[in-house]
Amino acid sequence: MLYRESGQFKKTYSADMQVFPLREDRTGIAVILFIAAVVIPLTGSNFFLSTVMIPFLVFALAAMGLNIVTGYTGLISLGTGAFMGVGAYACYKLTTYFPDVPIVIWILASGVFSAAIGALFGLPSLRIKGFYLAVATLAAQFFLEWCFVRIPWLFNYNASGAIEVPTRWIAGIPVTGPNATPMTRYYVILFIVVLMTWIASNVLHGRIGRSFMAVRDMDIAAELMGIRLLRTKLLAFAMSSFYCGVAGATMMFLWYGGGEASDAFNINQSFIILFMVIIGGLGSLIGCFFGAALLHIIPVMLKFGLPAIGIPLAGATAEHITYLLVGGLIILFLILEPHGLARLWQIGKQKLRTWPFPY
Amino acid sequence: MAETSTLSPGEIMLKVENVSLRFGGVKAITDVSFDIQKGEIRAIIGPNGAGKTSMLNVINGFYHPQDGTITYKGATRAKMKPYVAASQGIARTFQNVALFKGMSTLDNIMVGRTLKMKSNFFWQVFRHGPAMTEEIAHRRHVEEIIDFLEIEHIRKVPVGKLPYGLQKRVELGRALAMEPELLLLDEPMAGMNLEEKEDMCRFILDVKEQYGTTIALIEHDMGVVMDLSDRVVVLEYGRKIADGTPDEVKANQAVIDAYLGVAH
Amino acid sequence: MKKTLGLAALAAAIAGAAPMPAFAQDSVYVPLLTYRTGPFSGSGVHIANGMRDYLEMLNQRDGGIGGAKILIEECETGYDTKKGVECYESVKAKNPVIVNPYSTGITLQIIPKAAVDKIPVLSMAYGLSASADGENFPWIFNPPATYWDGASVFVKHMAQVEGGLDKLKGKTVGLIHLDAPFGKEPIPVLEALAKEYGFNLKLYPVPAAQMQNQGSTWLAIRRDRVDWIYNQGWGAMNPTAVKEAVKNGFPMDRLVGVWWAGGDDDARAGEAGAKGYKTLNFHNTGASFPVMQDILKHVFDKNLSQAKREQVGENLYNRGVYNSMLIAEAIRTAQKITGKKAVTGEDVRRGLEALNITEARLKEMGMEGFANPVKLSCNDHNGHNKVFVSQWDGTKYVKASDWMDPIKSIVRPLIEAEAKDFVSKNTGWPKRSEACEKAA
Amino acid sequence: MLYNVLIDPFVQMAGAPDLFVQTIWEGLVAGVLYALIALGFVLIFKASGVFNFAQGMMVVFAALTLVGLHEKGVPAWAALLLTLGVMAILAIAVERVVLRPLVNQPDIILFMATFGLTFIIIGLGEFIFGGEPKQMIAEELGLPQGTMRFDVLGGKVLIQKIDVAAAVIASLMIAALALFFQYTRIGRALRAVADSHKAALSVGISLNQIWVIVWFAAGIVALITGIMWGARSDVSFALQVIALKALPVLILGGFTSIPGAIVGGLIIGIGEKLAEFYWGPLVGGGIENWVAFVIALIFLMVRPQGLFGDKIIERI
Repeated sequence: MLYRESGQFKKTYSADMQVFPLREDRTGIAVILFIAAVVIPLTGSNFFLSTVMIPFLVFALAAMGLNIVTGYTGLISLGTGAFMGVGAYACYKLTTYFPDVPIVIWILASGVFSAAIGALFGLPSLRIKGFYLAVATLAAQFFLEWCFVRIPWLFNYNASGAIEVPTRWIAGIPVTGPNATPMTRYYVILFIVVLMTWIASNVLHGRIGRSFMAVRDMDIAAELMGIRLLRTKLLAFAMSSFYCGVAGATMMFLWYGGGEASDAFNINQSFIILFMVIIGGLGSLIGCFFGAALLHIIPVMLKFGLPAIGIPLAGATAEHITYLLVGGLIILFLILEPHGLARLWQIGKQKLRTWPFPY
Repeated sequence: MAETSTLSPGEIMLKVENVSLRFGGVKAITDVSFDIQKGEIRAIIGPNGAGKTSMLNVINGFYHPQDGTITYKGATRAKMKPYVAASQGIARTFQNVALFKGMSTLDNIMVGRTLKMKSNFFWQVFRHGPAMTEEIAHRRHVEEIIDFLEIEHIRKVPVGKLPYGLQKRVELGRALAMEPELLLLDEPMAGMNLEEKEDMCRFILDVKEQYGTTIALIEHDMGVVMDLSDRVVVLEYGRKIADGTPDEVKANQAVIDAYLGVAH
Repeated sequence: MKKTLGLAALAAAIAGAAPMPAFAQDSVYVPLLTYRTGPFSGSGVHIANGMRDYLEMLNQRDGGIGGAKILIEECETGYDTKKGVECYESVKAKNPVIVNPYSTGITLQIIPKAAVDKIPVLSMAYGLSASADGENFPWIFNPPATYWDGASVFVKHMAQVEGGLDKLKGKTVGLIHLDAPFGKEPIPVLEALAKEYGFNLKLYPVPAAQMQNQGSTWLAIRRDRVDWIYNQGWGAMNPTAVKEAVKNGFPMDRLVGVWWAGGDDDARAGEAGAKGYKTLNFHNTGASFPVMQDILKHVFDKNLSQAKREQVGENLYNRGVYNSMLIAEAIRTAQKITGKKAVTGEDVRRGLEALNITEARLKEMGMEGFANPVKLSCNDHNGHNKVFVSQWDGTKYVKASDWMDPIKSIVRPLIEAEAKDFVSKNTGWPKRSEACEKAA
Repeated sequence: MLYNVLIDPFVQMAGAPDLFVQTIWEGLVAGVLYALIALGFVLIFKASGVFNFAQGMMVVFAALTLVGLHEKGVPAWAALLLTLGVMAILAIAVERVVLRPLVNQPDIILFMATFGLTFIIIGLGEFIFGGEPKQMIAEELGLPQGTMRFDVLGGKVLIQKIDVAAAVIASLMIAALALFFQYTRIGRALRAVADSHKAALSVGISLNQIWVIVWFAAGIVALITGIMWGARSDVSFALQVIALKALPVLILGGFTSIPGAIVGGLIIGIGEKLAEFYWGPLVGGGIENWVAFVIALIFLMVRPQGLFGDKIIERI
């Protein structure tokens, strides 16, 4: 009797058009936000914040980016890693040139650059689809990866060849760099993720989101409805890359604290994020969080969780098992529930709606 | 619905002149000419493979004919993008339902309003201000169509889950949401039972009456065609073999041959 | 809902897991970041075995270091920075006395954190060359030699073979390197040396994804009529390079690898043709040293190793042993300075700065002839120690040159300049506040 | 600048014809191997409409199994047969566990399922045989070793015997496949399936059987490819990124054309070697990694249907 829609009547269209029309859903979101903003920072150890929560939020953001183009618009992209890289390098250059501007602004602004690059590589999407487009995005992945290594200007000619994240303060508190506490970094990224999730939800529930999905479901019909395919697909690519770029910038500045492109933004990164989207649920925002949580937590669990509760597991074996598990899960989900965890979630809610009297 | 056309009933709205369309060596349409008048229901009939759907595709810019011209509301064009046709007031439904299967009935019809929506990305981001006002205004309009087509109960159901007859109806709704001046219907009654067909006929006539929309339709059910349409054009093997009122066409020997088959 | 609860439970398990292990009073926790998976595991497995086995041997033979038991824990990084940082975060909470990142990428990430977390980082002959400057990097140690030292020894070796540094004029020297920060390390010093001695330097980058597909690279080497090749490669890149060199008929004794390009498997890939392949080295190969015998006795005989017996004495296995010897000696020195058994990270940092492994000490450890003395100081975290050239004789590496000093006059100024550059780019880089040891 | 891009490379080609020939040969050999991976893709795509992303990993897995078994003391030829057995089991498992439950799902779902398969294969291979790279047992399998040297064109051209063997074996295998498709009952069934699943069903061909057979055939192709690749470098999952090169090959050749896969493979192989060798130095080298994809991308913009594909007509 916890979760009921009966008795909740909508008197206006605007009430009916809310993102969460049910009161229980709104309460749920509030509870989750409360847990994220208060309970987790209070109870989680630094290790938990920096190794579980921060990466989880980064991945959720990246998965959201990929989901916009793949889940909502139906265009497979295998260049996520590279687009994240563009964001990271853009943020690095921006904060080098203008060190006094708060870093959060640059993290968000770096998305503009990846959006531009993403739209550029999205151009072929007008002529090609499906597998062919997937291969075209691989071209972006490999080409950009090469640029990251080959253009020393991007990493400020550092001898290390890597992004070296400088310390940046906001209101006297170090936000990036070695002195930033996991708690600060967690709050910054939580703010960014909540903000961008809200924006994504707004855009996807409106005209633009409907055009994306129309293109995904039946692009020809969409065009005959007056939706311009090129414009819509490019917008999807740009918006997707914007999210990926911001995710990349947060990854470098708030999680890694610097690093090499060849390592952080390689093809495997692209695959992992694609898997998060598949397992979480194509075309679902909440699925991005589920997918990121599951795929990030499995390896961490196997590697650190099992030994911690007394089950010895060699690191290498944990790696192999991770591969097996992730692969198995992908197939399992595709067979049992192609719409991923998000659909399971919905089914669960549906069940709850009728509980305890399902008939 | 707002009446934007400057044409008055009976004037020629669309004129197809000497259109030919080939795919490689295959001739889909050969030298076809006909016209559609404002306010009429114009049927295009013919046996399978006669080039009817190709004709609709040519009219709304999806296929580009190699020869011939199309004149729509006085403007002649050779090539055009489908979305331009849409913005000029040409809407259509499809032979094999081409709905957006992952979206709800409501959202499907809302997509039909895309061209009428103007609020920019900035407001979309916040889903407030002009974006929300606009969203509500269009929602009101869409609800009118939903009432009109009597599909209130499936408003929020993903269309992929609907039975075929209802899908056809939603598709009509989506086309109506564009407030078209010229509505192209590709076999709107295919695969329907009698009752559903009657409903659909009623809707088509209502659309014409209520909104004054010009309609071109492809249909195999001769009874329906003869009842509904004002004029009929008959295609066979991509060529026009007859054109006229239902009675004229019915009496045409070429048409009888085409339908009943003669030894060639 | 059930799923969320399950996830929450898992999350709680991890959240609580981190600061778990119950520490014995007299023990030191030494995490080893290793990689036995991924494309670089071919090199990583042997090092991991060597590192682990030496520490295990100390535990078995001596009961640890100076009475303190060594808690050894491996953390799998897959040579992947992300997993490496996860490892660092997870071990950080357990008060490690020292961290071995075993990847240049991971080292770069940890460098800024080390000073904050008060954990010394030992990046033995890898990582950031500039971190040899103790003045700016008090927490980072990269003995016994930097990549820049290595490259300069390579130049000296060329000169020896050619008959003098003046003979290098006009020669073409190629650097085939992994197209990543690690691979690009020697470029500045080789450029400086090329200017100094008048040889032409040609660069042949090999992208990580192309490690096993070097056909066109070696064609280019043939085209450019390269006289000498220096190979700054790692993982699967090395065996492929050796194979390609054999295939293209490049004279093997003019192909010199950095010390990391000296895996036994790397040379074996070239089969008979690989004979003569050279690699730089700072420790000897073979299992005849007393220390190796001790490992065989105390570790292998008790079945405590993951390695195969015949791998003891191979170059990269011995590299691991050498690395762990440095760890152990640093801890021992720290114990001596502080008088404590269970030293902390801060103590070990002091121990590293006071590290002085003499001939006599080497003999004591059963490493006479295995390694050369190493002495670090407050200012010099590397030592720029002597290096020699090993040569593949068809079945194993043998010492093929004397111990040679790096060209310090060129390397050290470069290091100091680079360190300054690093500090200036990382605004707010902390000034050294750690006091220097009096000579121990 | 323009000179460097447009003229100088050709001057170099003419100036050192031996190197030019050598480059072409290197490209040819790489191309044959790309083509072999692509061939595995095509077989599976033709018969089951599945875009098998895991083909590249199957190559490594087959080679790893072969070497791993040999390391465990199995004689080379027995190991070869056992590996064939493993590939057969893999084919059956894939059909049972992946294809059968996913039949009639959209292509894209099956495509993604093969991503999962990729991970499973990597995990399984490393779990059983360990992650470190291994050497191919080329000698034990009786493959020729060593280098042939031709002094021609004022220089020398070096040709590895193993590469010649690879080219010969690849040609033989393609010929065998062609004969198999043309003249055997199963081959005809396969072609029928390729044309239309429903038609094949209606004449009583078991789709499940066909799938097992094509996946097994792709497994054999993978094994042979793996042996050849392994002999050139060594056997490890680090090969996976190179295996992705088969994708641009497919774009050029089309997903269903065996001659397309071969021609596409050769174009990509030779194209990327020439680009790296003659144009790479202009931008600092290392372009081999993406040049194939860019070639494919440009090609797609001009001819979206591939070299041998028919013009795509969209219908509605």
